[in-house]
Amino acid sequence: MEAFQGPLDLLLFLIRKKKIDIHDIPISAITKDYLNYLDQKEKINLEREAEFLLIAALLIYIKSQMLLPREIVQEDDMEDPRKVLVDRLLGYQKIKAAGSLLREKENKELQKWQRTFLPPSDPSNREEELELTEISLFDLAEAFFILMKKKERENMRTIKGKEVTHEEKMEEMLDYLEKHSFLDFIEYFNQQKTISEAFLSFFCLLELIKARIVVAIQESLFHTIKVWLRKESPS
Amino acid sequence: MTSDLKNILETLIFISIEPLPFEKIRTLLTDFTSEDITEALEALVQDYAQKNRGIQIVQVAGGYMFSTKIEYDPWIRLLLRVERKNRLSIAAMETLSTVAYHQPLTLAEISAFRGVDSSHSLKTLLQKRLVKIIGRKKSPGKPLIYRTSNRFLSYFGLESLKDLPSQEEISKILEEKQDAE
Amino acid sequence: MTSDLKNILETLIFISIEPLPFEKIRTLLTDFTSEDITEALEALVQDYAQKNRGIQIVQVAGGYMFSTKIEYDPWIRLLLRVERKNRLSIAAMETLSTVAYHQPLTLAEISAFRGVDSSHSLKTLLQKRLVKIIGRKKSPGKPLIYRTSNRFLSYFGLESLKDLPSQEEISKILEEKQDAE
Repeated sequence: MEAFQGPLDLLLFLIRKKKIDIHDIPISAITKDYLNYLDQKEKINLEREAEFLLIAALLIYIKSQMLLPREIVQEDDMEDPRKVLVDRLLGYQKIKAAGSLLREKENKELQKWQRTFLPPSDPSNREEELELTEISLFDLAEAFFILMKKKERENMRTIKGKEVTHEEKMEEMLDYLEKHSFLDFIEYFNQQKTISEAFLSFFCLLELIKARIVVAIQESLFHTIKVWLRKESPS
Repeated sequence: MTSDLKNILETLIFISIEPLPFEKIRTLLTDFTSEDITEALEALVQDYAQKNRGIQIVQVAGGYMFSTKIEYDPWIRLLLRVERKNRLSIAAMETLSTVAYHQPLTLAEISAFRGVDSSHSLKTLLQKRLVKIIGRKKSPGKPLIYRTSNRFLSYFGLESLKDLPSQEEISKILEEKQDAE
Repeated sequence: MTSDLKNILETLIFISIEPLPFEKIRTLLTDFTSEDITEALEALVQDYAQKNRGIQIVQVAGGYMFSTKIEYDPWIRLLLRVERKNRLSIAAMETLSTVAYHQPLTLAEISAFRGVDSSHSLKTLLQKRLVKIIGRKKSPGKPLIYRTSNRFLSYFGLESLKDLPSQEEISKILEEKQDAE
Protein backbone atom coordinates (compact mmCIF):
# COMPACT_ATOMS: atom_id res chain seq x y z
CA MET A 1 0.00 0.00 0.00
CA GLU A 2 3.03 2.19 0.56
CA ALA A 3 3.57 2.55 -3.15
CA PHE A 4 0.20 4.21 -3.58
CA GLN A 5 -0.55 7.65 -2.27
CA GLY A 6 -4.13 6.61 -1.55
CA PRO A 7 -7.20 4.78 -2.86
CA LEU A 8 -7.56 7.05 -5.89
CA ASP A 9 -3.96 6.36 -6.80
CA LEU A 10 -4.60 2.62 -6.57
CA LEU A 11 -7.76 2.87 -8.67
CA LEU A 12 -5.98 4.85 -11.37
CA PHE A 13 -3.25 2.22 -11.40
CA LEU A 14 -5.78 -0.61 -11.88
CA ILE A 15 -7.62 1.30 -14.59
CA ARG A 16 -4.41 1.98 -16.48
CA LYS A 17 -3.17 -1.56 -16.07
CA LYS A 18 -6.30 -2.87 -17.77
CA LYS A 19 -6.21 -0.12 -20.39
CA ILE A 20 -9.71 0.89 -19.42
CA ASP A 21 -11.36 4.08 -20.65
CA ILE A 22 -11.71 6.18 -17.54
CA HIS A 23 -15.05 7.53 -18.82
CA ASP A 24 -16.49 4.04 -19.17
CA ILE A 25 -15.27 2.00 -16.23
CA PRO A 26 -16.57 -1.57 -15.93
CA ILE A 27 -17.48 -1.15 -12.28
CA SER A 28 -17.93 -4.83 -11.44
CA ALA A 29 -14.52 -5.82 -12.74
CA ILE A 30 -12.69 -2.91 -11.23
CA THR A 31 -14.37 -3.38 -7.85
CA LYS A 32 -13.22 -6.99 -7.86
CA ASP A 33 -9.65 -5.97 -8.70
CA TYR A 34 -9.68 -3.30 -6.05
CA LEU A 35 -10.96 -5.60 -3.29
CA ASN A 36 -8.51 -8.31 -4.35
CA TYR A 37 -5.71 -5.87 -4.03
CA LEU A 38 -6.81 -4.86 -0.54
CA ASP A 39 -6.96 -8.55 0.43
CA GLN A 40 -3.44 -9.20 -0.82
CA LYS A 41 -1.98 -6.57 1.39
CA GLU A 42 -1.82 -7.77 4.93
CA LYS A 43 -0.12 -4.85 6.49
CA ILE A 44 -2.28 -1.83 6.07
CA ASN A 45 -1.79 1.31 8.01
CA LEU A 46 -4.98 1.65 10.06
CA GLU A 47 -5.36 5.30 9.19
CA ARG A 48 -5.00 4.58 5.53
CA GLU A 49 -7.24 1.53 5.72
CA ALA A 50 -10.31 3.65 6.40
CA GLU A 51 -9.57 5.73 3.35
CA PHE A 52 -9.18 2.66 1.14
CA LEU A 53 -12.38 1.15 2.52
CA LEU A 54 -14.26 4.37 1.91
CA ILE A 55 -13.59 4.13 -1.81
CA ALA A 56 -14.41 0.40 -1.72
CA ALA A 57 -17.80 1.34 -0.28
CA LEU A 58 -18.27 3.91 -3.02
CA LEU A 59 -17.45 1.31 -5.66
CA ILE A 60 -19.94 -1.17 -4.22
CA TYR A 61 -22.57 1.53 -3.98
CA ILE A 62 -22.08 2.49 -7.64
CA LYS A 63 -22.24 -1.17 -8.62
CA SER A 64 -25.56 -1.56 -6.84
CA GLN A 65 -26.91 1.57 -8.50
CA MET A 66 -26.01 0.21 -11.89
CA LEU A 67 -27.76 -3.05 -11.23
CA LEU A 68 -31.03 -1.29 -10.45
CA PRO A 69 -33.51 -1.39 -13.30
CA ARG A 70 -33.37 1.98 -14.99
CA GLU A 71 -36.52 3.95 -15.23
CA ILE A 72 -37.43 5.03 -18.64
CA VAL A 73 -36.19 8.55 -18.80
CA GLN A 74 -34.52 10.69 -21.40
CA GLU A 75 -30.88 9.81 -21.94
CA ASP A 76 -29.79 13.38 -21.21
CA ASP A 77 -31.41 13.49 -17.82
CA MET A 78 -29.95 10.22 -16.76
CA GLU A 79 -27.06 10.68 -14.41
CA ASP A 80 -24.48 7.94 -14.75
CA PRO A 81 -23.90 6.63 -11.23
CA ARG A 82 -20.22 6.41 -12.06
CA LYS A 83 -19.97 10.16 -12.65
CA VAL A 84 -19.04 11.02 -9.05
CA LEU A 85 -16.17 8.61 -9.14
CA VAL A 86 -15.02 9.55 -12.64
CA ASP A 87 -14.93 13.24 -11.70
CA ARG A 88 -12.82 12.51 -8.67
CA LEU A 89 -10.47 10.31 -10.64
CA LEU A 90 -10.09 12.90 -13.38
CA GLY A 91 -9.41 15.61 -10.81
CA TYR A 92 -6.87 13.48 -9.02
CA GLN A 93 -5.23 12.44 -12.27
CA LYS A 94 -4.84 16.09 -13.20
CA ILE A 95 -3.25 16.93 -9.83
CA LYS A 96 -0.84 14.04 -10.20
CA ALA A 97 0.15 14.98 -13.74
CA ALA A 98 0.62 18.62 -12.74
CA GLY A 99 2.73 17.37 -9.83
CA SER A 100 5.00 15.48 -12.19
CA LEU A 101 5.44 18.62 -14.30
CA LEU A 102 6.22 20.61 -11.16
CA ARG A 103 8.69 17.89 -10.20
CA GLU A 104 10.58 18.53 -13.44
CA LYS A 105 10.73 22.21 -12.59
CA GLU A 106 11.84 21.41 -9.06
CA ASN A 107 14.69 19.25 -10.36
CA LYS A 108 15.84 22.11 -12.54
CA GLU A 109 15.48 24.80 -9.90
CA LEU A 110 17.27 22.79 -7.21
CA GLN A 111 20.35 22.95 -9.40
CA LYS A 112 20.31 26.71 -9.41
CA TRP A 113 21.79 28.49 -6.43
CA GLN A 114 21.01 31.88 -5.03
CA ARG A 115 22.99 33.98 -2.65
CA THR A 116 21.51 34.06 0.82
CA PHE A 117 23.77 36.75 2.20
CA LEU A 118 24.35 40.42 1.56
CA PRO A 119 27.55 40.98 -0.39
CA PRO A 120 29.74 43.76 0.95
CA SER A 121 30.02 47.03 -0.85
CA ASP A 122 33.37 48.04 -2.35
CA PRO A 123 35.91 47.31 0.40
CA SER A 124 38.25 50.07 -0.74
CA ASN A 125 35.55 52.58 0.11
CA ARG A 126 35.76 52.20 3.86
CA GLU A 127 33.86 55.21 5.05
CA GLU A 128 30.86 54.21 2.99
CA GLU A 129 31.22 50.64 4.08
CA LEU A 130 31.07 51.65 7.71
CA GLU A 131 27.64 53.01 7.14
CA LEU A 132 26.36 50.14 5.12
CA THR A 133 27.64 46.76 6.13
CA GLU A 134 30.06 47.30 8.96
CA ILE A 135 28.32 47.00 12.23
CA SER A 136 28.87 49.56 14.95
CA LEU A 137 30.77 48.89 18.15
CA PHE A 138 27.48 49.18 19.91
CA ASP A 139 26.06 46.27 17.90
CA LEU A 140 29.11 44.28 18.74
CA ALA A 141 28.89 45.07 22.45
CA GLU A 142 25.21 44.32 22.51
CA ALA A 143 25.69 40.96 20.88
CA PHE A 144 28.47 40.26 23.32
CA PHE A 145 26.49 41.05 26.43
CA ILE A 146 23.57 38.98 25.29
CA LEU A 147 26.04 36.22 24.88
CA MET A 148 27.53 36.76 28.32
CA LYS A 149 24.10 36.64 29.89
CA LYS A 150 23.52 33.33 28.19
CA LYS A 151 26.86 32.04 29.35
CA GLU A 152 26.13 33.05 32.93
CA ARG A 153 22.81 31.29 32.79
CA GLU A 154 24.50 28.18 31.58
CA ASN A 155 26.51 28.21 34.79
CA MET A 156 29.72 28.31 32.93
CA ARG A 157 32.25 25.91 34.28
CA THR A 158 34.58 27.86 36.51
CA ILE A 159 37.65 25.85 35.75
CA LYS A 160 40.38 28.39 36.10
CA GLY A 161 42.42 28.49 32.97
CA LYS A 162 45.91 29.84 33.09
CA GLU A 163 46.12 33.62 33.21
CA VAL A 164 46.27 34.92 29.66
CA THR A 165 47.88 38.27 29.03
CA HIS A 166 46.58 40.94 26.73
CA GLU A 167 49.46 40.45 24.28
CA GLU A 168 49.04 36.70 24.20
CA LYS A 169 45.36 36.97 23.46
CA MET A 170 45.96 39.51 20.72
CA GLU A 171 48.50 37.28 19.09
CA GLU A 172 46.27 34.25 19.44
CA MET A 173 43.45 36.04 17.68
CA LEU A 174 45.63 37.24 14.82
CA ASP A 175 47.02 33.74 14.42
CA TYR A 176 43.53 32.38 14.31
CA LEU A 177 42.53 34.94 11.69
CA GLU A 178 45.51 34.20 9.54
CA LYS A 179 44.88 30.49 9.69
CA HIS A 180 41.12 30.55 9.18
CA SER A 181 40.86 33.78 7.17
CA PHE A 182 37.89 34.79 9.25
CA LEU A 183 36.54 34.45 12.74
CA ASP A 184 32.98 33.69 13.68
CA PHE A 185 32.15 36.02 16.55
CA ILE A 186 29.68 33.83 18.39
CA GLU A 187 31.66 30.67 17.84
CA TYR A 188 34.91 32.20 18.97
CA PHE A 189 33.50 33.60 22.17
CA ASN A 190 31.80 30.35 22.97
CA GLN A 191 35.17 28.68 22.82
CA GLN A 192 36.62 30.88 25.56
CA LYS A 193 37.24 28.96 28.72
CA THR A 194 36.47 31.58 31.33
CA ILE A 195 34.46 34.76 31.54
CA SER A 196 37.56 36.84 32.08
CA GLU A 197 39.22 35.35 29.03
CA ALA A 198 36.10 36.02 26.99
CA PHE A 199 36.12 39.62 28.21
CA LEU A 200 39.77 39.94 27.33
CA SER A 201 39.31 38.67 23.79
CA PHE A 202 36.37 40.97 23.35
CA PHE A 203 38.42 44.02 24.25
CA CYS A 204 41.24 42.80 22.03
CA LEU A 205 38.79 42.58 19.17
CA LEU A 206 37.60 46.13 19.79
CA GLU A 207 41.21 47.32 19.67
CA LEU A 208 41.87 45.43 16.43
CA ILE A 209 38.82 47.04 14.86
CA LYS A 210 39.79 50.49 16.06
CA ALA A 211 43.30 50.00 14.70
CA ARG A 212 41.66 48.98 11.40
CA ILE A 213 43.52 45.70 11.41
CA VAL A 214 40.35 43.66 11.15
CA VAL A 215 36.94 44.34 9.75
CA ALA A 216 33.70 43.06 11.28
CA ILE A 217 30.78 42.37 9.00
CA GLN A 218 27.33 41.11 9.66
CA GLU A 219 26.29 39.37 6.47
CA SER A 220 22.62 39.90 6.96
CA LEU A 221 20.27 40.83 9.71
CA PHE A 222 20.22 38.29 12.54
CA HIS A 223 23.24 36.49 11.19
CA THR A 224 26.43 35.87 13.02
CA ILE A 225 29.12 38.53 12.91
CA LYS A 226 32.23 37.65 10.99
CA VAL A 227 35.61 39.22 11.50
CA TRP A 228 38.11 39.39 8.69
CA LEU A 229 41.71 40.44 8.62
CA ARG A 230 42.07 43.50 6.46
CA LYS A 231 44.30 42.69 3.52
CA GLU A 232 46.29 45.91 3.60
CA SER A 233 46.44 46.12 7.36
CA PRO A 234 49.13 48.34 8.83
CA SER A 235 51.78 46.03 10.16
CA MET B 1 23.45 57.08 -19.45
CA THR B 2 21.79 53.86 -20.53
CA SER B 3 24.89 51.98 -19.51
CA ASP B 4 24.70 53.70 -16.16
CA LEU B 5 21.06 52.68 -15.73
CA LYS B 6 21.99 49.13 -16.62
CA ASN B 7 24.75 49.22 -14.00
CA ILE B 8 22.37 50.53 -11.37
CA LEU B 9 19.93 47.74 -12.16
CA GLU B 10 22.68 45.15 -12.05
CA THR B 11 23.72 46.45 -8.63
CA LEU B 12 20.20 46.55 -7.23
CA ILE B 13 19.33 43.04 -8.38
CA PHE B 14 22.67 41.81 -7.11
CA ILE B 15 22.22 43.31 -3.66
CA SER B 16 18.65 42.10 -3.24
CA ILE B 17 18.26 38.71 -1.54
CA GLU B 18 14.67 38.34 -2.66
CA PRO B 19 13.39 38.70 -6.23
CA LEU B 20 13.31 42.44 -6.98
CA PRO B 21 9.96 43.45 -8.49
CA PHE B 22 9.80 45.83 -11.44
CA GLU B 23 7.43 48.05 -9.48
CA LYS B 24 9.96 48.48 -6.70
CA ILE B 25 12.68 49.36 -9.19
CA ARG B 26 10.39 51.95 -10.69
CA THR B 27 9.65 53.61 -7.36
CA LEU B 28 13.37 53.72 -6.56
CA LEU B 29 14.53 55.09 -9.90
CA THR B 30 12.25 58.07 -10.31
CA ASP B 31 14.67 59.75 -12.71
CA PHE B 32 14.12 57.11 -15.37
CA THR B 33 11.05 56.30 -17.42
CA SER B 34 9.41 52.86 -17.27
CA GLU B 35 10.39 52.33 -20.90
CA ASP B 36 14.06 53.06 -20.20
CA ILE B 37 14.05 50.70 -17.25
CA THR B 38 12.32 47.92 -19.18
CA GLU B 39 14.79 48.29 -22.02
CA ALA B 40 17.85 48.32 -19.78
CA LEU B 41 16.51 45.31 -17.83
CA GLU B 42 16.07 43.35 -21.03
CA ALA B 43 19.57 44.21 -22.19
CA LEU B 44 20.98 43.20 -18.81
CA VAL B 45 19.16 39.85 -18.72
CA GLN B 46 20.34 39.29 -22.28
CA ASP B 47 23.96 40.02 -21.30
CA TYR B 48 23.92 37.34 -18.65
CA ALA B 49 22.06 34.83 -20.81
CA GLN B 50 25.16 34.50 -23.01
CA LYS B 51 27.05 31.27 -23.12
CA ASN B 52 30.21 32.70 -21.61
CA ARG B 53 28.62 33.41 -18.23
CA GLY B 54 28.22 31.21 -15.16
CA ILE B 55 25.50 33.26 -13.50
CA GLN B 56 22.24 34.63 -14.83
CA ILE B 57 19.36 36.92 -14.00
CA VAL B 58 16.07 35.06 -13.69
CA GLN B 59 12.51 36.35 -13.44
CA VAL B 60 10.74 34.57 -10.60
CA ALA B 61 7.92 35.37 -8.20
CA GLY B 62 7.30 38.67 -9.93
CA GLY B 63 10.86 39.92 -9.62
CA TYR B 64 14.40 39.76 -10.90
CA MET B 65 17.22 37.93 -9.18
CA PHE B 66 20.64 36.46 -9.74
CA SER B 67 21.14 32.71 -9.75
CA THR B 68 23.76 30.30 -11.00
CA LYS B 69 23.23 28.31 -14.17
CA ILE B 70 22.16 24.68 -13.88
CA GLU B 71 25.26 23.21 -15.47
CA TYR B 72 27.51 24.43 -12.68
CA ASP B 73 25.57 22.74 -9.88
CA PRO B 74 28.19 19.98 -9.45
CA TRP B 75 30.94 22.55 -8.89
CA ILE B 76 28.93 24.45 -6.32
CA ARG B 77 28.15 21.29 -4.40
CA LEU B 78 31.83 20.48 -4.50
CA LEU B 79 32.65 23.88 -3.02
CA LEU B 80 29.95 23.79 -0.37
CA ARG B 81 30.48 20.09 0.25
CA VAL B 82 26.76 19.31 0.09
CA GLU B 83 24.71 16.57 -1.48
CA ARG B 84 21.89 17.26 -3.87
CA LYS B 85 19.24 19.45 -2.33
CA ASN B 86 16.28 17.59 -0.84
CA ARG B 87 13.23 17.20 -3.00
CA LEU B 88 9.66 17.29 -1.78
CA SER B 89 8.11 13.93 -0.89
CA ILE B 90 5.53 12.49 -3.29
CA ALA B 91 2.75 13.23 -0.81
CA ALA B 92 3.93 16.81 -0.27
CA MET B 93 4.22 17.40 -4.01
CA GLU B 94 0.69 16.09 -4.59
CA THR B 95 -0.66 18.27 -1.81
CA LEU B 96 1.17 21.30 -3.15
CA SER B 97 -0.11 20.66 -6.64
CA THR B 98 -3.65 20.43 -5.22
CA VAL B 99 -3.27 23.76 -3.43
CA ALA B 100 -1.70 25.37 -6.51
CA TYR B 101 -4.55 24.42 -8.85
CA HIS B 102 -7.51 24.78 -6.50
CA GLN B 103 -6.54 27.64 -4.24
CA PRO B 104 -7.79 29.13 -2.03
CA LEU B 105 -8.95 26.03 -0.16
CA THR B 106 -9.17 24.29 3.20
CA LEU B 107 -7.44 21.18 4.53
CA ALA B 108 -10.67 19.18 4.19
CA GLU B 109 -10.90 20.18 0.55
CA ILE B 110 -7.31 19.19 -0.11
CA SER B 111 -7.89 15.81 1.52
CA ALA B 112 -11.04 15.29 -0.56
CA PHE B 113 -9.17 15.98 -3.80
CA ARG B 114 -6.43 13.53 -2.89
CA GLY B 115 -8.62 10.90 -1.27
CA VAL B 116 -6.32 10.83 1.76
CA ASP B 117 -5.85 12.88 4.88
CA SER B 118 -3.32 15.57 3.98
CA SER B 119 -2.65 17.27 7.31
CA HIS B 120 0.88 15.93 7.57
CA SER B 121 1.93 17.07 4.10
CA LEU B 122 0.28 20.43 4.64
CA LYS B 123 2.33 20.95 7.80
CA THR B 124 5.50 20.20 5.88
CA LEU B 125 4.53 22.75 3.26
CA LEU B 126 3.71 25.38 5.90
CA GLN B 127 7.08 24.83 7.54
CA LYS B 128 8.83 25.18 4.22
CA ARG B 129 6.80 28.36 3.67
CA LEU B 130 5.59 27.06 0.32
CA VAL B 131 2.00 27.41 1.50
CA LYS B 132 0.49 30.11 3.68
CA ILE B 133 -2.66 30.65 5.74
CA ILE B 134 -4.71 33.52 4.33
CA GLY B 135 -7.73 33.53 6.61
CA ARG B 136 -10.76 31.50 7.55
CA LYS B 137 -13.68 30.19 5.54
CA LYS B 138 -17.15 31.43 6.40
CA SER B 139 -18.54 27.96 6.93
CA PRO B 140 -19.26 25.73 9.92
CA GLY B 141 -16.11 25.23 11.94
CA LYS B 142 -14.48 28.20 10.18
CA PRO B 143 -11.56 26.17 8.80
CA LEU B 144 -8.31 27.91 7.84
CA ILE B 145 -7.84 28.71 4.18
CA TYR B 146 -4.56 28.07 2.38
CA ARG B 147 -2.78 29.50 -0.65
CA THR B 148 0.60 29.05 -2.27
CA SER B 149 3.20 31.65 -1.26
CA ASN B 150 5.68 33.76 -3.18
CA ARG B 151 8.28 31.30 -2.08
CA PHE B 152 6.34 28.63 -3.90
CA LEU B 153 6.80 30.61 -7.11
CA SER B 154 10.54 31.05 -6.71
CA TYR B 155 10.94 27.42 -5.59
CA PHE B 156 9.64 26.29 -8.98
CA GLY B 157 11.12 29.18 -10.95
CA LEU B 158 7.67 30.55 -11.80
CA GLU B 159 7.09 34.23 -12.42
CA SER B 160 3.43 34.08 -11.41
CA LEU B 161 0.64 31.54 -10.97
CA LYS B 162 -0.14 32.03 -14.65
CA ASP B 163 3.06 30.12 -15.38
CA LEU B 164 1.82 26.95 -13.70
CA PRO B 165 1.77 23.99 -16.12
CA SER B 166 -1.27 24.59 -18.37
CA GLN B 167 -4.21 22.29 -19.09
CA GLU B 168 -2.63 21.44 -22.46
CA GLU B 169 0.68 20.46 -20.90
CA ILE B 170 -1.13 18.31 -18.36
CA SER B 171 -3.22 16.60 -21.06
CA LYS B 172 -0.07 15.92 -23.03
CA ILE B 173 1.55 14.21 -20.06
CA LEU B 174 -1.54 12.08 -19.54
CA GLU B 175 -1.61 10.99 -23.19
CA GLU B 176 2.06 10.10 -23.11
CA LYS B 177 1.45 7.98 -20.06
CA GLN B 178 -1.39 6.18 -21.79
CA ASP B 179 0.78 5.52 -24.83
CA ALA B 180 3.66 4.27 -22.75
CA GLU B 181 1.58 1.54 -21.21
CA MET C 1 36.95 25.05 -22.30
CA THR C 2 38.56 28.24 -21.04
CA SER C 3 35.18 29.91 -21.16
CA ASP C 4 33.78 27.02 -19.15
CA LEU C 5 36.54 27.39 -16.56
CA LYS C 6 35.78 31.09 -16.36
CA ASN C 7 32.10 30.30 -15.84
CA ILE C 8 32.91 27.83 -13.10
CA LEU C 9 35.05 30.42 -11.35
CA GLU C 10 32.34 33.05 -11.71
CA THR C 11 29.82 30.66 -10.17
CA LEU C 12 32.06 29.64 -7.29
CA ILE C 13 32.96 33.21 -6.37
CA PHE C 14 29.32 34.22 -6.65
CA ILE C 15 28.05 31.54 -4.27
CA SER C 16 30.89 31.62 -1.75
CA ILE C 17 30.01 33.35 1.52
CA GLU C 18 33.63 34.10 2.30
CA PRO C 19 36.28 35.49 -0.01
CA LEU C 20 37.35 32.47 -2.06
CA PRO C 21 41.11 31.86 -1.82
CA PHE C 22 43.09 30.81 -4.87
CA GLU C 23 44.37 27.75 -3.01
CA LYS C 24 40.84 26.58 -2.36
CA ILE C 25 39.95 26.97 -6.03
CA ARG C 26 43.01 24.95 -6.98
CA THR C 27 42.12 22.07 -4.69
CA LEU C 28 38.58 22.00 -6.08
CA LEU C 29 39.44 22.21 -9.76
CA THR C 30 41.99 19.42 -10.05
CA ASP C 31 41.37 19.08 -13.78
CA PHE C 32 42.85 22.48 -14.45
CA THR C 33 46.42 23.72 -14.10
CA SER C 34 47.30 26.61 -11.82
CA GLU C 35 48.24 28.62 -14.89
CA ASP C 36 44.86 28.04 -16.53
CA ILE C 37 43.07 29.05 -13.35
CA THR C 38 45.19 32.17 -12.88
CA GLU C 39 44.61 33.18 -16.46
CA ALA C 40 40.85 32.59 -16.30
CA LEU C 41 40.61 34.46 -12.99
CA GLU C 42 42.40 37.45 -14.44
CA ALA C 43 40.15 37.44 -17.48
CA LEU C 44 37.09 37.22 -15.23
CA VAL C 45 38.18 40.06 -12.96
CA GLN C 46 38.97 42.06 -16.12
CA ASP C 47 35.51 41.38 -17.54
CA TYR C 48 33.84 42.82 -14.49
CA ALA C 49 36.26 45.74 -14.20
CA GLN C 50 34.81 47.23 -17.38
CA LYS C 51 32.97 50.49 -17.18
CA ASN C 52 29.66 49.04 -18.24
CA ARG C 53 29.27 46.84 -15.17
CA GLY C 54 27.70 47.59 -11.80
CA ILE C 55 29.37 44.79 -9.87
CA GLN C 56 32.98 43.69 -9.67
CA ILE C 57 35.22 40.93 -8.38
CA VAL C 58 37.66 42.08 -5.72
CA GLN C 59 40.49 40.45 -3.83
CA VAL C 60 40.02 40.77 -0.07
CA ALA C 61 41.28 38.82 2.90
CA GLY C 62 43.30 36.62 0.57
CA GLY C 63 40.40 35.62 -1.62
CA TYR C 64 38.11 36.61 -4.47
CA MET C 65 34.63 37.92 -3.93
CA PHE C 66 31.89 39.83 -5.66
CA SER C 67 31.12 43.32 -4.51
CA THR C 68 29.22 46.29 -5.85
CA LYS C 69 31.06 49.35 -7.19
CA ILE C 70 31.37 52.48 -5.06
CA GLU C 71 29.52 54.74 -7.45
CA TYR C 72 26.32 52.78 -7.00
CA ASP C 73 26.29 52.91 -3.20
CA PRO C 74 23.62 55.62 -3.05
CA TRP C 75 21.24 53.36 -4.98
CA ILE C 76 21.95 50.43 -2.72
CA ARG C 77 21.30 52.49 0.35
CA LEU C 78 18.05 53.66 -1.17
CA LEU C 79 16.97 50.07 -1.80
CA LEU C 80 18.01 48.79 1.61
CA ARG C 81 16.23 51.64 3.34
CA VAL C 82 13.00 50.82 1.53
CA GLU C 83 13.41 47.10 2.19
CA ARG C 84 14.12 47.61 5.84
CA LYS C 85 11.09 49.82 6.16
CA ASN C 86 8.87 47.18 4.66
CA ARG C 87 10.14 44.22 6.54
CA LEU C 88 8.98 43.28 10.00
CA SER C 89 11.91 42.29 12.15
CA ILE C 90 11.76 39.12 14.20
CA ALA C 91 11.39 41.28 17.30
CA ALA C 92 8.51 43.24 15.78
CA MET C 93 6.84 40.03 14.71
CA GLU C 94 7.18 38.62 18.22
CA THR C 95 5.75 41.79 19.71
CA LEU C 96 2.87 41.81 17.26
CA SER C 97 1.96 38.23 18.07
CA THR C 98 2.09 39.02 21.78
CA VAL C 99 -0.32 41.92 21.31
CA ALA C 100 -2.55 39.87 19.03
CA TYR C 101 -2.98 36.99 21.44
CA HIS C 102 -2.99 38.89 24.75
CA GLN C 103 -4.71 42.15 23.96
CA PRO C 104 -5.57 44.55 25.42
CA LEU C 105 -2.28 45.09 27.23
CA THR C 106 0.42 47.59 28.20
CA LEU C 107 4.04 47.95 27.11
CA ALA C 108 5.21 46.60 30.45
CA GLU C 109 3.05 43.54 29.97
CA ILE C 110 4.39 42.96 26.47
CA SER C 111 7.97 43.31 27.67
CA ALA C 112 7.33 41.00 30.59
CA PHE C 113 5.87 38.41 28.30
CA ARG C 114 8.73 38.53 25.81
CA GLY C 115 11.39 38.87 28.48
CA VAL C 116 12.85 41.88 26.67
CA ASP C 117 12.06 45.57 26.47
CA SER C 118 9.69 45.92 23.53
CA SER C 119 9.33 49.68 23.26
CA HIS C 120 11.21 49.88 19.99
CA SER C 121 9.24 47.10 18.27
CA LEU C 122 6.02 48.57 19.57
CA LYS C 123 6.95 51.93 18.07
CA THR C 124 7.55 50.28 14.71
CA LEU C 125 4.19 48.56 14.89
CA LEU C 126 2.43 51.81 15.80
CA GLN C 127 4.11 53.52 12.84
CA LYS C 128 2.97 50.75 10.55
CA ARG C 129 -0.49 51.14 12.11
CA LEU C 130 -0.70 47.43 12.88
CA VAL C 131 -1.18 48.28 16.56
CA LYS C 132 -3.18 51.15 18.10
CA ILE C 133 -3.55 52.86 21.47
CA ILE C 134 -7.00 52.41 22.97
CA GLY C 135 -6.66 54.22 26.29
CA ARG C 136 -4.94 54.19 29.66
CA LYS C 137 -4.98 51.59 32.36
CA LYS C 138 -6.36 52.64 35.75
CA SER C 139 -3.24 51.62 37.60
CA PRO C 140 -0.20 53.45 38.97
CA GLY C 141 1.51 55.41 36.23
CA LYS C 142 -1.60 55.08 34.03
CA PRO C 143 0.22 53.23 31.24
CA LEU C 144 -1.14 53.22 27.68
CA ILE C 145 -3.10 50.18 26.56
CA TYR C 146 -2.54 48.66 23.13
CA ARG C 147 -4.61 46.59 20.71
CA THR C 148 -4.19 45.37 17.16
CA SER C 149 -5.81 47.61 14.52
CA ASN C 150 -8.27 46.96 11.72
CA ARG C 151 -5.34 47.24 9.39
CA PHE C 152 -3.82 44.26 11.22
CA LEU C 153 -6.93 42.25 10.47
CA SER C 154 -7.04 43.13 6.80
CA TYR C 155 -3.29 42.59 6.47
CA PHE C 156 -3.66 39.01 7.65
CA GLY C 157 -6.99 38.43 5.91
CA LEU C 158 -8.92 38.06 9.15
CA GLU C 159 -12.52 39.03 9.67
CA SER C 160 -12.18 39.27 13.42
CA LEU C 161 -9.69 38.43 16.14
CA LYS C 162 -11.59 35.22 16.76
CA ASP C 163 -10.21 34.05 13.43
CA LEU C 164 -6.59 34.09 14.58
CA PRO C 165 -5.09 30.62 14.31
CA SER C 166 -5.72 28.97 17.66
CA GLN C 167 -3.05 27.76 20.04
CA GLU C 168 -3.88 24.17 19.10
CA GLU C 169 -3.67 24.82 15.39
CA ILE C 170 -0.31 26.50 15.68
CA SER C 171 1.17 24.09 18.19
CA LYS C 172 0.29 21.25 15.84
CA ILE C 173 2.51 22.81 13.22
CA LEU C 174 5.25 23.70 15.67
CA GLU C 175 5.38 20.28 17.30
CA GLU C 176 5.93 18.76 13.92
CA LYS C 177 8.73 21.20 13.33
CA GLN C 178 10.51 20.15 16.49
CA ASP C 179 10.20 16.53 15.51
CA ALA C 180 11.77 17.24 12.18
CA GLU C 181 14.77 18.90 13.71
